[in-house]
Amino acid sequence: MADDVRLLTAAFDPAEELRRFTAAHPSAGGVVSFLGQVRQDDAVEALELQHYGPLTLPGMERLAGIVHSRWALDGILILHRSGVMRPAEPIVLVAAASRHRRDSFAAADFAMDHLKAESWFWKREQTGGVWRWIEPRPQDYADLDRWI
Amino acid sequence: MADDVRLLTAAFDPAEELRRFTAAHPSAGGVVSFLGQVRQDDAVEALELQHYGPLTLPGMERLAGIVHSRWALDGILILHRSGVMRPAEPIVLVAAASRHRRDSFAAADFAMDHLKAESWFWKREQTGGVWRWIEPRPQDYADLDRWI
Amino acid sequence: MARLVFLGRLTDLAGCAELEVAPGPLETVLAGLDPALALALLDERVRIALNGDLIGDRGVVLAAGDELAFLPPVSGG
Amino acid sequence: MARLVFLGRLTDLAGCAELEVAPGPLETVLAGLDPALALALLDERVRIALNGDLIGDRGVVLAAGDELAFLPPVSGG
Repeated sequence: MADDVRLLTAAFDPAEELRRFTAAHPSAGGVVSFLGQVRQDDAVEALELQHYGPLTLPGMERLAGIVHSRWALDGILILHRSGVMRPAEPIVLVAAASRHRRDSFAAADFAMDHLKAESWFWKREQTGGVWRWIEPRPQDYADLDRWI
Repeated sequence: MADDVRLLTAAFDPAEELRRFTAAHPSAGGVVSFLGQVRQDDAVEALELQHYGPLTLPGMERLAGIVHSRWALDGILILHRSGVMRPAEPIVLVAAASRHRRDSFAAADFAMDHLKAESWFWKREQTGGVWRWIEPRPQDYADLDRWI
Repeated sequence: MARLVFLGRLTDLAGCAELEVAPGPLETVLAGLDPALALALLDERVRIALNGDLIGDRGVVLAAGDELAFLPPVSGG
Repeated sequence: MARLVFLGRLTDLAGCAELEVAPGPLETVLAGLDPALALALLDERVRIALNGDLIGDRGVVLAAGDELAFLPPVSGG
């Protein structure tokens, strides 16, 4: 199994992670990646993601297995932060390596839609010194409907 | 214009390029990238891409402009090698930064389809010491039809 | 003792992330909590997990050492 | 003199990437080349660019200093 799924509680370096993942799959013709980061120009001063140990990482691993079985991939990488993050800090990195690029694009896109809508993370944002919990958006469920 | 389009005649470091691109767009929530590299497990010993100065880079710049006008992007990066490359060497790096990830995914996917099918590059591969020119594949045109 | 775990906005409502409670039927445990918190925990959109496994039935009886987590809808986007 | 530029497999067929030729009508220039090469250059899938601009008409007359490039279909994938 060439998958790499991690729940991280400290800052990570997406460029280095992507370099390592790419080097681990030299027979893949293409690698598609998605990097999500805390936006810098919002009024948001900090973002916190909370996870629940017994469910969050197992759910991410299950997702990786589903993605891997659905497309012809050499490997998949799913890294997700938990804890407090500042603007411009990376939150999530998903990458898929495959022989044909169509598979990598679809796999990374699918993985992001499902990570966002279904993973066991609770998010709150700090604005003007005040923390506020974020509720789910209808768009997240609409994203999932694309794959049915 | 936050676009970065380059035709490179020597090896480049995709991880560093992606780090720079991401750092240049701190207000983008997401960055999607595609990295194409020379496959290592084929019988192919080397790959050469030939370009034509007056057409190749201007065509890539025109493509970046089309992509940028079609989706809501903070910026787009298109790097393409010319010259001789060995297995596991990067060939092409495309990245798109946007507020909403759907735009970045579509922009990178579209850019790759059009780069592959329409850019002014001629490719030959060395196998068993013998160089052979690569003809276009019907799949490349089928990829373009997805966007009409 | 058993342990209740509160995620997301429930952490704020409970004023803590975890709470030690006496074992027993869930309804008895909830009856001992602040009524506003108990009401929020009964919201059907809040899922529950017993010792790390999601369960559908709220008629659970907590044994000593059990961990019951209350999981509001995840935040998405 | 004018210059012909050969891309892709045409480079191999011509035995060189560039060739200096006397100015004049393209058909006269082609008549002075190896017949197999001239035939390949006339293939309608081969596009031509005069001084960096794609042109559709092969009835071009080359002036001194002109560069005419022959572009076979790009390789894609």
